[in-house]
Amino acid sequence: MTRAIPLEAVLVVAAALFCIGLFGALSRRNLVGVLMGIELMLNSVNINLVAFWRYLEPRFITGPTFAIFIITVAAAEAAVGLAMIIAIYRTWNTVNIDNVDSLKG
Amino acid sequence: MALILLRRPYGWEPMDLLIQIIFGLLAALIIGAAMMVVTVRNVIHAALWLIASFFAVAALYLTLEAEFIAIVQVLVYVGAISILILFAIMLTRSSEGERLLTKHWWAAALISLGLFGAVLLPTLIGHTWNIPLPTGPVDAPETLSGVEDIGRGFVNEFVIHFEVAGILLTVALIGAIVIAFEERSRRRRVLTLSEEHILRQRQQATAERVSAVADAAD
Amino acid sequence: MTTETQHGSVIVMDRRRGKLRAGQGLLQGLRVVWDHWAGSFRKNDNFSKIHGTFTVEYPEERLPMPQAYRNMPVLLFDDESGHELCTGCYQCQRICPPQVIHITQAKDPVTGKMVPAATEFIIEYDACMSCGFCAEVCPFDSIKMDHVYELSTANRASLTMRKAQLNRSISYYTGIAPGLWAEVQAGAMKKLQGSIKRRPDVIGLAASLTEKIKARRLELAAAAAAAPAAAAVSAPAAPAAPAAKLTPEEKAAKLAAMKAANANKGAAPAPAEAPVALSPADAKAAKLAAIKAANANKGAAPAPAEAPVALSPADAKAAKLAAIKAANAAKQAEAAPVSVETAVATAPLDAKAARLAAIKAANAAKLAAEQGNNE
Amino acid sequence: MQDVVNQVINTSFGWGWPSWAIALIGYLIVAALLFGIAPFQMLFLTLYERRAIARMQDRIGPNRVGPEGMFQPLADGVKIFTKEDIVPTAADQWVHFIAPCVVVAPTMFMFAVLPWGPGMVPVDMNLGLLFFFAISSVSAVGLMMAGWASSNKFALVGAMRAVAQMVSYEIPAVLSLLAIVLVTGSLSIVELINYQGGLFISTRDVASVPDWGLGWFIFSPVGFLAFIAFFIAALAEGERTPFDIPEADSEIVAGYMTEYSGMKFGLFYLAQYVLNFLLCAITSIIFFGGWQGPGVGWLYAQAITPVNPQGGWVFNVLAGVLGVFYFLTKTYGFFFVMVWIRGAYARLRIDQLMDFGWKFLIPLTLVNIFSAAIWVGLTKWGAADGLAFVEGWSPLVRWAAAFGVTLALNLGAYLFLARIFAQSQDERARQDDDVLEQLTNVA
Repeated sequence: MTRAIPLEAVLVVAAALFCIGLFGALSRRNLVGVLMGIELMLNSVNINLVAFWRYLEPRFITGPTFAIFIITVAAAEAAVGLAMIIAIYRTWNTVNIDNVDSLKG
Repeated sequence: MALILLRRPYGWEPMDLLIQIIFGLLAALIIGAAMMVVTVRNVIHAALWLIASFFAVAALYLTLEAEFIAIVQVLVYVGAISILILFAIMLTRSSEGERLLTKHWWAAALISLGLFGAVLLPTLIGHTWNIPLPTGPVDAPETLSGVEDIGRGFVNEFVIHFEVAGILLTVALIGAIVIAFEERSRRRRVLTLSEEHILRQRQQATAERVSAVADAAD
Repeated sequence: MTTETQHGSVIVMDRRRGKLRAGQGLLQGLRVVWDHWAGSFRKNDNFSKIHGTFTVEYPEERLPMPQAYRNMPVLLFDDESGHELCTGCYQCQRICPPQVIHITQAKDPVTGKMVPAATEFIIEYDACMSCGFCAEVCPFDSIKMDHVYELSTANRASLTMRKAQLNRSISYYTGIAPGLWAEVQAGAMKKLQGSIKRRPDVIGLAASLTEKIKARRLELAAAAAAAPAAAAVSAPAAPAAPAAKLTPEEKAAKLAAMKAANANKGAAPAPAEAPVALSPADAKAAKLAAIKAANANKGAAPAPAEAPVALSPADAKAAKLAAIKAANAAKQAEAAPVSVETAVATAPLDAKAARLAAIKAANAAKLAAEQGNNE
Repeated sequence: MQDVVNQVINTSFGWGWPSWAIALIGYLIVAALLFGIAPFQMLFLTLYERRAIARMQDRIGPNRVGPEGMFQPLADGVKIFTKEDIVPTAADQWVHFIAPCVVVAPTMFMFAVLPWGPGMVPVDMNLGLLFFFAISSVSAVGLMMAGWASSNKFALVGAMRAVAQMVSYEIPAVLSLLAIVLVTGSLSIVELINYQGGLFISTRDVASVPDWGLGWFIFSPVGFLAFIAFFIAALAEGERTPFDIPEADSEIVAGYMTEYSGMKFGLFYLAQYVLNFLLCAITSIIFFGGWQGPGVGWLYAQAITPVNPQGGWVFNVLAGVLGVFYFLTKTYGFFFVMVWIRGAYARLRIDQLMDFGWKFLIPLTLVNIFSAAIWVGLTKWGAADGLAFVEGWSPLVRWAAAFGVTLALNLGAYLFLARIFAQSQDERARQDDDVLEQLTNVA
């Protein structure tokens, strides 16, 4: 496994995923779309953690443990974020970021 | 099954080629699906592409021999988070024909591309891709920390993290419920039109009475 | 668990809501279903029981139909006499809501008078709605509702039922509905006897009963023979008539009949009915009969005698001769608006019988002539 | 399987193929077998269900096509194959097309970790149980896709209900299994079955018990309560009555399947029955020992295994046949129970369903996990783990103590929760009545 795939290849995939997620989070107008971008970024971080664990120190559990923590955080973030999106939708009747600007002054 | 197939340490060139092909396909799927997530107009389609991306990432974990993480990825991301996202989209359908991206999307694209290019392009270009073979006998499987080690870690060295994660989940659960909570009287049961009408009349009457009392108090 | 209290006619079930109900109700429900499952392996033939399979596996097993079950109307006839109960009174045709019953009233061939019988009786089963009004209204208890329900067919036209297909014997009906028949039996049979008395010849006999018809014909022939023979010798036993066959003889007979008909057309516009041809043994008798008929016609006043009995002779010449003679006789007779139906002649084997038949035909012609005069 | 393929190709024919090719062929054969068996036996499950439910309703059921209706499912299959495939114009074509595949594929994956007999498991994953449930949750996505892509309100409502139900009931299912996993200390399904040897008491708890293959988890209070909770959750996951609100015909036509016809509808149907079979199978494996039963353990001990290479191949066959027989008997027995429940109970309302899952089953399974911890402590721990007082007890006494304590705890929790739940339901009904009464009074 580690012989066949170089670590850098995995890292490049993760980096590309992170950049795509960043673009999505910054540019999508839909709040749910923003959330999806953030999920992609978290995923890329997880790939990095697992890859480093696998290639560098497979006998220690720090990598997978932190990956699990990140998955936990992602789940919590998704739940709270989506609850907020629903609350926002109920208040403003829209989920577009541009329209949700009451605090702009 | 593929997992076991790949895990078998045959020490044979075609096996490596197979793994490389699988990895390439998975990487293409991950990147392609992620691109679709951020560019596709229909939000539901974006969510479905996101699920595809999650699934491909789980498969990537399998090629990295992180079975537990892969299964947790499927369980949590594909089974729960994507469902949550789909639910949120369906509860908040925005009108069609709106602009997909914000006004300054090109700035976001620039930032992303700049990040990718500035940080990784030199690495990609300047790096030599032949990594050294791991030392030791080829046929002997490496000792990997498995799910038991992770479990033991949770109750020993990572116990604080573990508990913080537990508290985080609890807080998120309660917070999500509080944020998305709707008044009980409306949520209890679906009122018929006449019932709604009556209810509104009563609320109005109560409001009038309250204001009358307030006026009297003044 | 459950208590029942009776308040007058109302039974109040107290299921004790709010008490400890840790799933016993669910288990009870399972128990009930289990009892049904376990009990379903035996057949339940008693409908007061709730366990057991009720299913009747239809093509192999059938339930006995209740007597009053009604599906499609049929016509009854008497087993003994072979006579149909129907008198052609048109009651059913009038009441039928989808109007699928069509009746042709029978007429006396000699006198042309109405006879209490139907020559044709058609029910279109494809449009029938099984209301049973026809059976209700039938004053002679002739129409009854059958219990047959497997009438599916790919050919819709085959569901137009003619009389021969509708005929059922009374014994068949007593088989399926004994109680219902017992109620009306006395009246129906009495009315039937009355009808039979007014039915000449074989009119009103169920068409399917060829044996009955043959026997009846012989009976009639014997009766006719017995009349003249009463004075003279006793009538010889009439031998059985042979069945009509499609032979060259018959062709000749047809030819003769056609000629006779043509002659009639020239003579009078009276509707001519094709004579019923039965094959006699020898042509002489036929010739004789024809001559006699012609004579009788001649003697009679302007009554247009139709072609008498054209019998299939052994050779065509004799038939031709008979036909010519008949034609002559008809020509001689003046045109009259009275239509006389041909007398149906039985087929005697020997000359005596033929003579008798001729006499009878002559009598009939005479009678017709007289009637024509009277009118 | 690989041993057999290796035997045939390399020993009998002497071709000397490399081991990776042997492995590949072995996996392909197993996969082909499973993919062939799954739809086929699903067809006969439909016949089984129809016959059984007919008996419960004092009928006979389909018995016309072939002997005792054996070919009825084939006739149904031919019919469904020849039906026209209709896609609504308003539907999202691609999603509409992919959804049935997304529903069917996970159910087929789940066969990968299902042991059929001793040594007869496609993949002995050490995370088998987790894999099973992770994959089963994927089909919820397919249901959502089907409901959304049909652009039909019934389909969407059905899909929402189905997904909400599946996600909610996954929690009690996994929590009830967690208690079992605590006791066995492994997520491997094979290990789970091996644990259940013994006679009423597992040999792993009390080593002196004779191994008759009857030390099933159902005989312990922890296992019994977990079984009840798990089976109820399995009914909800498999969308069986009384939890079949996603396809409540009288309310929402056919739920997410409304706009599907022909073979796509057939695929949904297939997925549903295969999932039901798998849930019954996993129930029998976890709580009723799977292929464990009198005789199998002994036969397998005589057979050729990696542990015992000097065995006789006859014992392999005998153990396999007997084990598969036990396993399938239990599985079809549970399918009968599913049908039985379908015959007995009415459909729940969606709020009743959610209340039952969240307010009754989840607390119950949480209590059960606590019981399982007590069980593990009393039967396995010693002074080294901080339980010095059990040190001097004999294994049987320890087992009896664990049995008594967990029984009392579980029974008490069950009765208490049932009472509280019934009271809350009554209170809720009363509130509904009050609201209605107030409204009618005002009117």
